[in-house]
Amino acid sequence: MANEQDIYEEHVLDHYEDPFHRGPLDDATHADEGKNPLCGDVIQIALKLDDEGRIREAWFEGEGCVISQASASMLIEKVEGKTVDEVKDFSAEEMLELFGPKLTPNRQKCCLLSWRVLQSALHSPIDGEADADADAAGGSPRFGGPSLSEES
Amino acid sequence: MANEQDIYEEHVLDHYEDPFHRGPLDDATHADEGKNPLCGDVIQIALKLDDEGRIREAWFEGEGCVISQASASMLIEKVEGKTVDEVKDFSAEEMLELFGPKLTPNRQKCCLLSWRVLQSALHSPIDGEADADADAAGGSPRFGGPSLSEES
Amino acid sequence: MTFDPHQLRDDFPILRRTVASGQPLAYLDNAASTQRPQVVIDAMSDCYQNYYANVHRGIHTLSEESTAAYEAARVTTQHFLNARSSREIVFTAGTTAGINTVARSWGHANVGRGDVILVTIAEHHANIVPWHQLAEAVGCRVEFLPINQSGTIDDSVVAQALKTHRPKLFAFTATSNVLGTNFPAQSWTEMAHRSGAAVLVDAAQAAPHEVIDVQQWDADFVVFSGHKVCGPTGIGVLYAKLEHLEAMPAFLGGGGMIQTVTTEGFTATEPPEKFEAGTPPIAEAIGLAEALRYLQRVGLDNIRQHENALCQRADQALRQIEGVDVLGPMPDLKGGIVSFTMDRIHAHDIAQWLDTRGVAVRAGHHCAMPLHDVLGKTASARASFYLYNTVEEVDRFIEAVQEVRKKFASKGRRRRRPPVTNA
Amino acid sequence: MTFDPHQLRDDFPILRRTVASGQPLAYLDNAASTQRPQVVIDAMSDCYQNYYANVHRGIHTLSEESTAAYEAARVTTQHFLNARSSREIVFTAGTTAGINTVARSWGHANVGRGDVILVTIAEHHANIVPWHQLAEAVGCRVEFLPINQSGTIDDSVVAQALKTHRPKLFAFTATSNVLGTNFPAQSWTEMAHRSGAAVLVDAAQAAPHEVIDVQQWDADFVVFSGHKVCGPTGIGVLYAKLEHLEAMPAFLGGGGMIQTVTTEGFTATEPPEKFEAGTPPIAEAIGLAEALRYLQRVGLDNIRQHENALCQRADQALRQIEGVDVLGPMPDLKGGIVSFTMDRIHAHDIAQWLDTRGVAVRAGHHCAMPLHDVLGKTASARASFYLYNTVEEVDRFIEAVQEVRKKFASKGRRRRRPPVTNA
Ligand SMILES: Cc1ncc(COP(=O)(O)O)c(C=O)c1O
Ligand SMILES: Cc1ncc(COP(=O)(O)O)c(C=O)c1O
Repeated sequence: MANEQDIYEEHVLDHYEDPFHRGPLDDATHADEGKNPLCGDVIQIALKLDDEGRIREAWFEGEGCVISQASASMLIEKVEGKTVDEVKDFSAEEMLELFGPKLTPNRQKCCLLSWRVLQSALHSPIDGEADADADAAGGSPRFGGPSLSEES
Repeated sequence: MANEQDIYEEHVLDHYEDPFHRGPLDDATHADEGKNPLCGDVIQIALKLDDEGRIREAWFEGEGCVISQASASMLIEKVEGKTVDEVKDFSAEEMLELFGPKLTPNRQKCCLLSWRVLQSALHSPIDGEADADADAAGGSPRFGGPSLSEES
Repeated sequence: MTFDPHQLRDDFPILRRTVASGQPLAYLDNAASTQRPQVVIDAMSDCYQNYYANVHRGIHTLSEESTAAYEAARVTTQHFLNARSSREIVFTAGTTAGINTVARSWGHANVGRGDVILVTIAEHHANIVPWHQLAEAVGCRVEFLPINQSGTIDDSVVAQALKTHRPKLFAFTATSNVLGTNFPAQSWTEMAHRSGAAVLVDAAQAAPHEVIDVQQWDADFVVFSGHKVCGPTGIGVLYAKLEHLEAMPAFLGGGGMIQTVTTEGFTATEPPEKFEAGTPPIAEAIGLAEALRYLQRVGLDNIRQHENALCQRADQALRQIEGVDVLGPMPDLKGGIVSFTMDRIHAHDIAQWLDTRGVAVRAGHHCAMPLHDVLGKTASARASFYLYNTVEEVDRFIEAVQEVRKKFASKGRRRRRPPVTNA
Repeated sequence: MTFDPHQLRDDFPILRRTVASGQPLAYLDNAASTQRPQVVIDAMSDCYQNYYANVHRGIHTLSEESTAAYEAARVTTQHFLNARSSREIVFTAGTTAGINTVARSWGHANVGRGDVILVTIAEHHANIVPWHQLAEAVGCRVEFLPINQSGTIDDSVVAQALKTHRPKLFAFTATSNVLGTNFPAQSWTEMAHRSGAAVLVDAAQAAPHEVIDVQQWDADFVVFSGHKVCGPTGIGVLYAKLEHLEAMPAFLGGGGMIQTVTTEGFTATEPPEKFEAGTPPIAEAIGLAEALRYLQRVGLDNIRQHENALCQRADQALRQIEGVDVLGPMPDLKGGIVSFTMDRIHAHDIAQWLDTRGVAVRAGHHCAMPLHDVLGKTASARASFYLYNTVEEVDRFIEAVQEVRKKFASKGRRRRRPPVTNA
């Protein structure tokens, strides 16, 4: 079991209080939004892709627990400038590593929310249909652990 | 718990092999039939009541386990000549006593089948509707213990 | 017997443990599920070790013994609820299964297009979704009673709604699992009956904490769960008036609930077996009966009083912490539940921090999304008390909430630049 | 590991006991329900004593631990069945609940007026009544495959029925709980799929006794019960292909199975939670997983072989007793079940007498009335074997059956006149 005291280490709280690129992106080419019903967390991600398939700019907005918001900030900071292929290769495990503190399975869902939204945003051009392969995957990629059911 | 070896004491097997008034009763005034879904036991009882409300003759037919058939024989032998009121007063506990060997709850159902059918036969004149109070009681009186559900 | 929570704690082995952080456990998540005393665990082990067999259906010794124990559990439950007959007690998989049984069986037979099911906005999803499903199936409507500012519902609002909607069924919780509000089961049932509505009382949060007398309530249906009354998971109770159980069509089909089966069709047997298709939760029923006896030995009035004292203490202290918003009514109108939010701090961060202090609370919408919607919250944190909680645990809880404020307060922190990578 | 039933018996505390008559227990009622090894009882006690909380929904230590254990149980079950994904594993209350879920959810969505559900005449009521109920609700028909003289069904009969009826669903048991007949799950599934039918396999009597590979069977739905695989009561498993679970409408409504709930309606969440409304059987899932691991340690192939040897011995000896009629096929075509009747002796008298000898068998229609109808029997006696049964127990069983013949044979007994009373 993780020692939860470490979850809120300074690095995390810094991102929570002073997030990277939190706000709207007016000329976004791709965007998507996702929810984590466990916490009621919401994350919107907006991307500007250039012609070479590189992320020129990435912004997020959202509401939720420290983990969901801080991890979104870390992720957005990380992927700016990367190519679409590089981002697609970025795995859930790498996302958890990027976040840092070890998380229990339930809190991993919070951390992976922005990662999940980013992956589906790549398949969601702003004026157009979602890509075929995103549809086939049920709209958003799946990852391990218990699925995203609600809590009580 | 009962010692089941005693259930099949000679007295019981005698009734099973040489039952009292087993067979049809041609000029019956009252009759009914019942089933015990637990064992698939069936008992039909036919009565001839006289004008004073006395059971002049009682006969039974049926199929089933030793307990259901032997107890029916004992009951029929017992009630011939009794008044309807006397029979109505004859309780489930007295029936179990009449049978003799102590029975576990499940086997009590077998033993009480003929008692149940007798009670409802009293309310079932052969040409006519069932009495109102029998209907109100759901057709057959209830007794204690688990209800008559099926087995598997 | 004098009531001493410290002494009662010894009955519950799990309360001796520590949590991940090494702190001793203060289990304040009782509204989600309670813990079990050793006697309940032992009763189930004893069944499996000494007399288990399938019930009802066999005539060998073990089957007779387990049938007797299973039926005795039904009688214990009957007495716990003061039902007229043990035949009014149906063992189900839980509260949720019980409400679904009523919705699918009684509902489909008695509710039609345009009819109304009246519920409160404070219901658990278990008492909302089955009615939405019924609405989808038969075209009825689900109407919601609003709560007032103080987290309760005035009788006049109930009366008006009964008059306006003439519902077929009024389904409400006896105690809200979020607000803690106690709704008056007996008087609401009387009002509903006068207007011609049947009544279902969700007693999931009431059965653990108060003496229930279904004859006094006079409700048509009452449901609760084993795991919330110190009993096992996998079992719940549906009480229904015998006349309903007799008139209602069977719900699940299978062994045990039939009179006859042919290639052409089937006939159902009598209640309660009619509603217990398949092998029932045998060991669970035996464990549940032991739990009910345990609660009765401790005394439900004692439990209620004790919880209320803890709730008062927690409530008062929480209201003094800056930025804390306590949901629901003042303690005298509620059971042992305190839900709250903190300004700009997410409920999950509260719960997570409290866990580091050994304090187990829930955070989320507690399966009551419509209620959180009208409260304007996405989530709340909830502490819920039971017989084994102590004043010391309440104080640890309050202290930890105070720490949360300090930990997550804005401090003008700055994100550090990431190390420049050469990728 | 060498297979030794005498040694395995030590794992099962209940096997040490005697019955009412004082005789040691020979438990031959395993088709109704099996007994539990101590490890299974311990796994559940351990959960309640050391880490129990409600699952999925909390972020405190206990809830994390019990959620992890509950989800690990799902993975264990997935591997037991060789399912593609743990998301294909739904925990239900039992086989009966599983089949009802398929009938109400998949059935109502996919079966309409005039459609056919094909079953065999050898089904348990759990795999008949839900289809009768579906027929009542949507106007489909239920067609029954007959058995032949030897208690089996020829593939050609299946092929013909598939061609004639073009069923929407072919629902059959992998092993008859009366005849013991093994039906070929894999080849019948293939035949059914070729004719466009979906397939449900009732594995209640197969899961305890053989390695199941749902991918090899390729069936759409497979169900079994915890209590028949050395696991607890109150739990069962519904396996379904993920595509079905995703397409099927939710069944029971409540907490855990929703994405959102408003006053207007609800949206369901993903499988498997979509089909697990309410607090699930948490301790039961953990106990079930322990039971599955136990069976795998012992080895399902060993179990099957052992049972078959016992069955052979019992079958042969029974056929030599005058007046005994053994139902179903010869032992090489069946699992460890021997059902029989005795000329002019009721099955319940057989079972009752055997109980005096410590031998526990079932008697009745075994929830298979349509089968008994075509066999022309009202009831039969059934001995069913499991891993802990021994050759000695089989011999005690046979000896007791021989006694039955003597005890109940006609002896020209005469009823004694009752004492003359003066009433
Ligand atoms: C073949 C078969 N199907 C279904 C069932 C029903 O199982 P349960 O009673 O556990 O729901 C049984 C056992 O009784 C069975 O033998
Ligand atoms: C008021 C209320 N109703 C219903 C339920 C559902 O109970 P279960 O999950 O045991 O079916 C709960 C508990 O979660 C509850 O608090």
